Amino acid sequence: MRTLKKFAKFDRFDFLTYPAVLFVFLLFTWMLVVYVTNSIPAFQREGWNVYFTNVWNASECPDKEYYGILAAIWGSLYTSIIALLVALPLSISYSIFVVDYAPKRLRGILEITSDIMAGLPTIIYGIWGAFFLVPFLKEWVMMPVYDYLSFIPIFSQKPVSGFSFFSAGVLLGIMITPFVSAVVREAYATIPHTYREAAYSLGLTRYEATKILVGYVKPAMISGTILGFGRAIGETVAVSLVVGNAFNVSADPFSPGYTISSLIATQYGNSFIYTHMTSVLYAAGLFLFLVGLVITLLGMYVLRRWKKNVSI
Amino acid sequence: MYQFDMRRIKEYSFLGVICILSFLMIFPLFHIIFTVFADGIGTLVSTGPVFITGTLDEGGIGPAILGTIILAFFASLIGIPIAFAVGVYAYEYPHSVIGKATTALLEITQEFPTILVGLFVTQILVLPMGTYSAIAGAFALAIILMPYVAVYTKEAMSQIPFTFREAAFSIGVPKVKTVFLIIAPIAKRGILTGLLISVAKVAGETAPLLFTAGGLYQTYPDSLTQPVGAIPLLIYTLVQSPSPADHAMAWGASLVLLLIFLAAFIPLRLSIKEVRL
Amino acid sequence: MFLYSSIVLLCAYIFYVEKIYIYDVNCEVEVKLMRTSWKVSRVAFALLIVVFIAAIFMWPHGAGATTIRTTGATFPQYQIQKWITEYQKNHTDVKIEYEGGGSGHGQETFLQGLTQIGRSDPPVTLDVWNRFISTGDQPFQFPEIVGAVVVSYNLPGISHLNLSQDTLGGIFIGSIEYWDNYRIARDNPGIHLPHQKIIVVHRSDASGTTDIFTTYLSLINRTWAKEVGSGKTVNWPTDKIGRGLAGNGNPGVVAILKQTKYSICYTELSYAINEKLSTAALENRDGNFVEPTEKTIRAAVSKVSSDIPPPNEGYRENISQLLNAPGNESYPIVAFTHLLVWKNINGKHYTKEEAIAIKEFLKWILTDGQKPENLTPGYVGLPRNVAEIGLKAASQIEVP
Amino acid sequence: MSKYAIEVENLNIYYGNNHVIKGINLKIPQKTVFAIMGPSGCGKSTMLRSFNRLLDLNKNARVTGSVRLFGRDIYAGDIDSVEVRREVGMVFQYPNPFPHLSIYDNIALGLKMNKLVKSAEELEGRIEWALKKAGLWEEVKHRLNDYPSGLSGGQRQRLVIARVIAMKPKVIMMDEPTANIDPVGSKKVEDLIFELKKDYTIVLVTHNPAQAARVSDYVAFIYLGELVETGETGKIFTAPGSKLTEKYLTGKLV
Repeated sequence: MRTLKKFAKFDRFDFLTYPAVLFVFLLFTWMLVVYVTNSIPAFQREGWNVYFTNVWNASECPDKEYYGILAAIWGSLYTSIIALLVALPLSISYSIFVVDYAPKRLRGILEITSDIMAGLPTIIYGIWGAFFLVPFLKEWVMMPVYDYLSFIPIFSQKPVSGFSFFSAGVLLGIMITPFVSAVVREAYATIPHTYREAAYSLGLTRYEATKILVGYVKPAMISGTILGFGRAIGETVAVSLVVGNAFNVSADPFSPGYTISSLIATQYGNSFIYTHMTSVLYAAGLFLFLVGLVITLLGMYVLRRWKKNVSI
Repeated sequence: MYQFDMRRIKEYSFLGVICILSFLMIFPLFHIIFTVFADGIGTLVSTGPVFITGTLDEGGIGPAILGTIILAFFASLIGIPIAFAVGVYAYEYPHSVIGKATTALLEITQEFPTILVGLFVTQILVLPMGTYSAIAGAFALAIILMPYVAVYTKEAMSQIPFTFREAAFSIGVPKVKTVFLIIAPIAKRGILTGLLISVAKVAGETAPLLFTAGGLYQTYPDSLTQPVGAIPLLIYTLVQSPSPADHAMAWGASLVLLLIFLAAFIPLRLSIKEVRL
Repeated sequence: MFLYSSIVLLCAYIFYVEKIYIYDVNCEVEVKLMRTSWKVSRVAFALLIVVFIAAIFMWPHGAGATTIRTTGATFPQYQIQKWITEYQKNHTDVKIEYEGGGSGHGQETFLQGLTQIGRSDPPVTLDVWNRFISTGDQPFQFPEIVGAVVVSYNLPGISHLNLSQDTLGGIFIGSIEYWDNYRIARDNPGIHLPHQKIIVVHRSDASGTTDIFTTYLSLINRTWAKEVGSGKTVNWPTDKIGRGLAGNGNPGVVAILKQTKYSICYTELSYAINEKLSTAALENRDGNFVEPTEKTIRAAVSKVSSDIPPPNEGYRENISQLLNAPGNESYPIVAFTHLLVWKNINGKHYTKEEAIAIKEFLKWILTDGQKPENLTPGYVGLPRNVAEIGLKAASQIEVP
Repeated sequence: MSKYAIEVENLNIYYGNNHVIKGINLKIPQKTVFAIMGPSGCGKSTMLRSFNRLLDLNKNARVTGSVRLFGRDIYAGDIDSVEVRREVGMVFQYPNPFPHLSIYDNIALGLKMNKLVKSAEELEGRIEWALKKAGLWEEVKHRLNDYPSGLSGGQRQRLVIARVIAMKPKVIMMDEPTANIDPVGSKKVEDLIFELKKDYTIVLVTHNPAQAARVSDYVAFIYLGELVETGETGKIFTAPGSKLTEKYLTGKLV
């Protein structure tokens, strides 16, 4: 009787939806399991050196094989940080402009444009990046910077091909701006009008008032930044077309490099003929997996805490 | 009267910077559209309708277009029902532990690097099957599609006023019918629009197809268990080729992809207040 | 499955209901959908679905044609694509899908059964060969065409450059730093060389071209053999002194070379021809500087009594047998590039149609395909006795 | 120098096509409490916002007529809205100290941005003075660096008042300052208004006639965007000149 009662509580609604929810959770767990189990051989063989060295000795003789994906990790972080440096000022300005200054019509156009940018197939960014952005940046940014600022150590090498951390970072920046600005814009638009009035009633100029209001949404901006970073670090095809794909740990933004996702995209295809490479690539994937997980959770946490706090 | 000159200068330069940066933010999109049109239209015009229907040898990307349609269709078939159920669940139980965990999971998977999904599907489907296949590609896309659809479903249903639920419950309609047959139909406009936007977004993905779909450009696909091509995948391959002819082809394919995307996306976007991508 | 279909039906129902009325005893709530604006998007949506389904069922299908897939090395890309085009002209029932990805990718997809014909520049190693065998089927490996690795450079205004063996080694090891180094000048009397640093462009992926080139460097330069060695990827000494650059695939290398003044790279001859790169004349075994041309490549092939193992023992082939060939006119970096197919024991890998189509295609490329009219610039046809090896393999493929 | 703090002449305000304030004339004497009362939604708050050009923030709003602040038309072309706002302080219906700034910074903000103080000592002195003046000093002097989220509604409102008086404005406008706080807090704020009128001109918007009667010297009654009546508080409350006013004061006008 008791079991029957329990079953009755579990009504038809749950009967329909639980399996789907369960499936999604299982899928996610399965994914994690696949990455962990497949990367174990790499850890057993090389330990943490997989993540902390920069070597890529692919050899058909298994004893000589040795891999360290430091270059890819470095490249992922470096390009994502450049991307944020590009995306943040753009997103913040855009949010302020759309919320405070744009006429209604223009506002609609700007919002739609931003949404199209968010949904645009990444490969289109990729082809544009490879054929337009890279040569453009080389000609108009890298060469002038080298010509005039080469006394700064990180710019001391002559930019050679244009395919570089910098190009990838700028392209990524353009790609993540709509995501970052969606978060910032939403937060900025929800500032109660009374704070706006308060700021202006104190005799502040638009610059000063905006500065105060931007301070008010700072946590939301941090959250947007974190989420944007997550997007940037996971992007694959567009980056692999412009980053240069070279194992290079260098602070020189104009030198070519690798990213984790690009490493997987370009090396997974020929990894099976080597004995140990596949596992290393899964270890790289696991790194990306965990970083993505942590970053998203962090971003969500910051945003939620802020939403709770400001609703005083 | 103008005693705060420095403040004024700061204010106006601030306004100028805001305007310029906002313009800079959207400028790339217009430049991209312009470049794709300028570089792609020549290929399209000189090849003519064969570009849409022909195989790669005939100078067309027909199999890729069909492949993208097949992938999107089957990804929807796999993903949407599951995602719909998950979205409804998250809507119904926003405060229970599993409900909260579901919402969090949806947000996490929305941000998840797509290449990892591709690699996962390769491991669980492609290697055991021993062949690239349309079904593997569609499954990879479905995994990416699901969180978007679920979130849209949830959001659209949350917009429906609570009174409808109360009204339904008060006349003794059971929960399952209330949610599926009353609330969901009321919210269907939002749900469907969100769903189509998600499909449009996912159909343009490349990374999850890299090691799953395989690519098929000389013939039209005729089986779900055989490799299939896709426009983004084809562009990715062609861009990496050295030959200018391939590049022209890539631009043409990009134009087709862009047109399909814009044609699907803009009307949908206009009929909905905000999107979450 | 039941759950799944019930959810599908629910979705369909939700799509079809137009009006819902809920009557409450106390307060009458009537829900009407906003039908006017909805109708438009509803029609659009239905239309979209119809287009979807129609596209899937009515699009010209590959029915009747057999599809064969070939994957791997980009070294013979231009040649393979030419063969495919020519072959399909007369064989409309067969479609051949070309996929690049490099020799490593070719070997891997072949092993996984993801492609029917694998392509690899260097012969498969014993280790990989054993993994092929462990699938329970017999792999065949045989040469398909002869190509040459050339050294290309980007020196504005200089259209001819001689490089001796010693100089070539010095440049790639990094001991020669500037273009006007005396060793280069000694090879090129009368040419004004710029005082610019040499930038070495190489491959970033696992590449058969790299394997061939580094094997050659190991043959001619002891320091190279000792400190760097050969393989599909090596640790380039120039990278460590900041004068190295990497490109993805032959195309990537060529693209970087074209964009970078004062750089030097190695690539396949057909890329140099198609992209109009300047190529260096290399010193051959007899001490002559030879340009890579059809004639000099043919000379190299004819001077070597190539020792190709039977196709079922492909791992025994020596990658360096065509390298540094003797003879006045012989170009020094010449190599076979190979195809991989299965014997198809018990129909393990190919269906009947596929097996027949593969046999026919291989026979064609090893006979008619080797005729000058079907070759693209930069490649040289196989000597008759070498082509025989492939023909033998093709004839042994089992049709289930 | 005019003897009136604010003179309003034929003021009209539109929101898009909506005529909100219709041809109002008002004279607000210096150093008094001038109450503007009327039922909710009659345009009181909108009118108040036109006195310090805060309506500029609303892109739909349009103002005609003139508002003279100590004889100077604030809508004249050469007038800087920033300076107007610095001279006219404003307290809002919702107690809105900035939640992300500390109590100290909330008061320091206007002073620093407008460069009203020359040194750190002066700033500190001014903040202490303002807080004392607002009767808040004793309650917050040990936690000046705390965020205002720890304060009660009445304390927050007095913090806002302190933020205003720290800048030593010529006029303080209050838009239903007690609408969102509890009775005890309201009482304190009303006492404070009484205190402040010694030094400042105070314009008080309220929908509560009793409050107007308690604290104001002059009162104006506005109904549906039109000025019904204005005059000394005592006079209006004892002998209203219009039926409408009488109805309102007796609570019969909704």
